[in-house]
Amino acid sequence: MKKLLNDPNQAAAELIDGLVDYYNGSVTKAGPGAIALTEIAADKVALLVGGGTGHEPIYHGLIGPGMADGAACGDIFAAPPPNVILDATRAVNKGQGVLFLYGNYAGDVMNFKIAAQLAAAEGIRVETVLIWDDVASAPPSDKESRRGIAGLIPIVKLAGAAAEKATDLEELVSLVTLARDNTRSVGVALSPGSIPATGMPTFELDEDSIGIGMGIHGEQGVGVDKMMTADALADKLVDLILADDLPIGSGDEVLVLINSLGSTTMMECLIVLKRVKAILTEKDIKIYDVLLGPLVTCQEMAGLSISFTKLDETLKPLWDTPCSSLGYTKL
Amino acid sequence: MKKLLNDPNQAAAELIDGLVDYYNGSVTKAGPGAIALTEIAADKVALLVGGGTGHEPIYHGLIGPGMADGAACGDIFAAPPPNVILDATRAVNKGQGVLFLYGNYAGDVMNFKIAAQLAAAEGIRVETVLIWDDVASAPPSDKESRRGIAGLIPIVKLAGAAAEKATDLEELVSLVTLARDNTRSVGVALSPGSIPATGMPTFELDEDSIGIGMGIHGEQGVGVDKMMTADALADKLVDLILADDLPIGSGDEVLVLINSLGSTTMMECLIVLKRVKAILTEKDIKIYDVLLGPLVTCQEMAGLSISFTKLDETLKPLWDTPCSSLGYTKL
Amino acid sequence: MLDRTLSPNEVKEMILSICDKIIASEAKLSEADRKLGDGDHGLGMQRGFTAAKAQVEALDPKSIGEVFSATGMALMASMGGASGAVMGMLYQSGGTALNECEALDAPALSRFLDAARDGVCNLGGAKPGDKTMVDALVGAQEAGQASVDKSLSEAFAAIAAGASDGMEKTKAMIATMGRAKTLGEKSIGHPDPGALSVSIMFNTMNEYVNC
Amino acid sequence: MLDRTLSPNEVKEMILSICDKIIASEAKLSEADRKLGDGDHGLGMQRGFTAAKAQVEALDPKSIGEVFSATGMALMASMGGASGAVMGMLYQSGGTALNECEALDAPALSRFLDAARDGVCNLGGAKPGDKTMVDALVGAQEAGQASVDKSLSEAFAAIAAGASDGMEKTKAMIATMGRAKTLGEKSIGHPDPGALSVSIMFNTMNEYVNC
Ligand SMILES: Nc1ncnc2c1ncn2[C@@H]1O[C@H](COP(=O)(O)OP(=O)(O)O)[C@@H](O)[C@H]1O
Ligand SMILES: Nc1ncnc2c1ncn2[C@@H]1O[C@H](COP(=O)(O)OP(=O)(O)O)[C@@H](O)[C@H]1O
Ligand SMILES: [Mg+2]
Ligand SMILES: [Mg+2]
Ligand SMILES: [Mg+2]
Ligand SMILES: [Mg+2]
Repeated sequence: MKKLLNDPNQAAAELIDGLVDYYNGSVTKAGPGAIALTEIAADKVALLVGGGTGHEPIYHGLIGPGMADGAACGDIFAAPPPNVILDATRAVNKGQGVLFLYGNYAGDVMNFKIAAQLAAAEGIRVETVLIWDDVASAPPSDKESRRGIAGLIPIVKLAGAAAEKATDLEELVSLVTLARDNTRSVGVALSPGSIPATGMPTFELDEDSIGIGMGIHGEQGVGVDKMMTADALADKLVDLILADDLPIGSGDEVLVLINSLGSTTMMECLIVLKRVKAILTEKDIKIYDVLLGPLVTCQEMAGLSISFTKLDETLKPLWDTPCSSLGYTKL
Repeated sequence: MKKLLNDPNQAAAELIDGLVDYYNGSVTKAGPGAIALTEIAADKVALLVGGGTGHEPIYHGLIGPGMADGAACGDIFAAPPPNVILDATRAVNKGQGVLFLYGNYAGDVMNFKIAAQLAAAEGIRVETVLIWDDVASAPPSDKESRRGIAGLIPIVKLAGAAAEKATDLEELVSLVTLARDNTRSVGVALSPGSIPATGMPTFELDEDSIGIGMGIHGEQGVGVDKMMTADALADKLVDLILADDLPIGSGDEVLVLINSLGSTTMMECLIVLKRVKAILTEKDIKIYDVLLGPLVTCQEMAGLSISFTKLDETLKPLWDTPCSSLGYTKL
Repeated sequence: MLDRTLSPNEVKEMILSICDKIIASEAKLSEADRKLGDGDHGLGMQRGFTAAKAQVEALDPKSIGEVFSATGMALMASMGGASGAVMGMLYQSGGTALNECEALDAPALSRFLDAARDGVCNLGGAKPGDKTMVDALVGAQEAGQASVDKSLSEAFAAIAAGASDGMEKTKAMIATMGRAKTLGEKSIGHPDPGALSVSIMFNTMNEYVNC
Repeated sequence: MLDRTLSPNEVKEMILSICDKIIASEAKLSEADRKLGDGDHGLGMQRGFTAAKAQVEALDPKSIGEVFSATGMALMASMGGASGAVMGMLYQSGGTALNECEALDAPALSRFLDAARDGVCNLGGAKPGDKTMVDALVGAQEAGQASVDKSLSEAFAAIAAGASDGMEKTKAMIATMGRAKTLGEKSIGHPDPGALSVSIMFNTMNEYVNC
């Protein structure tokens, strides 16, 4: 496994510096791992995202107008420490409070929880919405223990638009909760990514096996299956989403996201999209917009996930709001 | 090598259908392999791009407002046939003529040349600008035999903006020629991609060797070197570009593109960008904007390329023009 | 055999020996996390205890709590991840309970462990049996409570054994917390990586005291 | 031994035998392109000759040129890539020269090859020695010119040998055209994939006629 690195243990720190260079002035470092928009409107309700690095462009590539105001970055695959989150919270806070929006992983939950306490002690109002879109990780009855995977892309985009228009933190929480509750995902792993510091694969999988419902670090879900065609896989994944508790049916409108976990090509994502479109068309479900590509990655892991966000009259105008960030831009 | 495909020999046809689904109405199929914007202004000078598939998101992911008007797509790694190019030409032509803009490969040149003759026979005015940004593929004295690699991204974006404002085909040709002449790239291969129909790797390279100046299909360039750090590699690649015949020095402004060839992670691209920024800052060269990611790929090939486009007072306003496409969007 | 108390400076030395031991266990801990999680537990612990080492080396401690709290702060600020929060909280909460304490004896050790357990369980909500580091921590904490009347030397031996036991028990458990949760039955047979770390930490304390 | 001419229907049969042969040579041709190019030459040829087979099978040809031209059009429209253009042009230009021809004899075969060479060289600018399919084509074309006074059977044997020779010579050449150009000296030792295809095509013609 050849990787372009300098000191493998400094990969996270170097990539964050490179990310700030990529933002080219629009984003500023507020501390190690803490980055925020250079200019935030004076009375804005702030949106802070964050999580481990190594999954680029999430989360820290999603800062910009109509997207997040800042991000707290941890080491590779590790939630950010509370002090990093606090630095980022201070940088985005404009007195109207800060929404913490991140994926539901034990490490993130605990570190953000400590940071929220520290922020509250400084008089900063903080609310939290957890992203738990992965239907494979727990049954609908136990939603709070589902993990966040690629669905965070549409959710952060909708949250970014909501943060532009929300007049207070409560309104933002309720809009983002709606976006979160209307989003479902499920993924498949074909082959592992590797941990930059050790070069070790993140999990093992036979040459002809695939992991249905695997998480973005290789956490297992529904189970291991035999390799299959793109169409058969699309059928299986769409079934898993549509069988969940969010009713999506005739006449509904959805956003579709086909997310590559890293090395799965745009070609393969497009072939899967073709089938997903055919299935939805057959069920008279309308595709409002499509997102596709390596947006939530696990290094060079192969595999993809499918996410649907059901749009209603509240979410549609949020989706239509222009936004700009390294990971997602909409004219 | 697990790939999500149905019939491997139909990969190109299926991915083009999926691509049209991804465009979700804004782009229409004008024939097998030929796609074009559904709505093109009545008196627009048209911009047509094209080439083999398998390198997504180029070229066919670059259609949209402020970008290309249409694309002619070949099979995987194969230039499109003349009839496909002709279909696409007819679809984009609004009577003001069509600029063919594509990478300088024998197959593309011959097929587009035949298509240009067929179009001329129908009374459609066609001009051509070839993209030849790869400094490793031939000396500056033999520029016409250089190949086109990742530099085509900034060139197509600038061309798209130029096509919005050009009053005739000549003006478009001269603006696009300027963009082409001001762009230089060089790449490095870490490991091969694979040919979808056979699963065979596109080239071979030792576990500790890298190919400096390799093309996007594995065509060799300057030569094989030992694996090195991200910083050492960035130094080497930047030197190769700055040693070329385009003077870039103190006070100049450049676009920087760090392109992943497929499975090279955003993390690695960012670490390389950090070094490139440091080198340019040291030389007092200003970074006007940065592009980064898997924009010109060769399936799951690992490696990256660096491109610089030197901006002058003609090109800057073109760069600043908003644009939207699947592969690149600018607010 | 130590039947006296430990001074703040001895506790500092003891923590430094834990730092070295954990740093040297990186591969083993990451490998354990590769079985159940994302394979980075050793890297996080190495990062944390490298930071803690620097922090603690610079201390001229006046109280026992000061050493533990400084360790916890360093872990908390440098690691991130689930283990950054729980390991940081373990030492921070435990240390706060010994803020005024100038000599570590068996009752103080037990107070440290009680507070550490409360801090970690309040933070992450894990209970014994969930297959987390809490199992090893509770093993130590219960042994500490049972040892309040013993010598400090005996108390350290007991908490080390309790932590090891707790860690061993995680092998047979189905994970119900954290990344391993989705593995279900497949998590059986492997020790929880965080529990392994806790067991290494308390066994290194015991070696410092009893060797 | 054939010392008569070929009818349009016999030329059709001959082309169909080329189609089968090329389709079966996919792996060999792709492998040759993996050495010097992007590894897809066999795939393109397979695609093209599968399309040509369907097209030509449906023909009820009145002239020799009609068969060749239909072949060229099918290749041109279905293949793409460098070989789609040059192979398509070979049959199209050659076929156009025999539009009025109802019986293929040695002089007509030579006219076919002259026109094919001109078409391909005008399109791509390659000269003999550039290590392309032109080397094999020119080998055949020169043998065809030398055989205008021979029987058709002898002429076919000669052009097959000429194509093989031309292909063999490409092994020693340094590529100056197409993808292999940047390989420089490293291109020595491998035959040009397109030349290999041309040699297979003309040898299959010869087998059809002389076996
Ligand atoms: N809620 C929790 N309470 C206590 N410990 C936990 C909890 N969740 C996870 N852990 C511990 O964290 C360990 C994993 O640490 P590490 O691999 O460093 O973090 P991450 O899971 O973020 O990659 C687990 O083995 C477990 O012992
Ligand atoms: N300018 C040219 N003139 C004639 N033949 C050429 C030219 N360029 C390339 N070729 C032929 O095309 C062959 C490669 O075909 P193929 O692999 O199918 O196309 P591509 O290079 O587009 O992948 C080469 O082996 C060579 O014989
Ligand atoms: Mg982790
Ligand atoms: Mg090709
Ligand atoms: Mg872990
Ligand atoms: Mg080829």
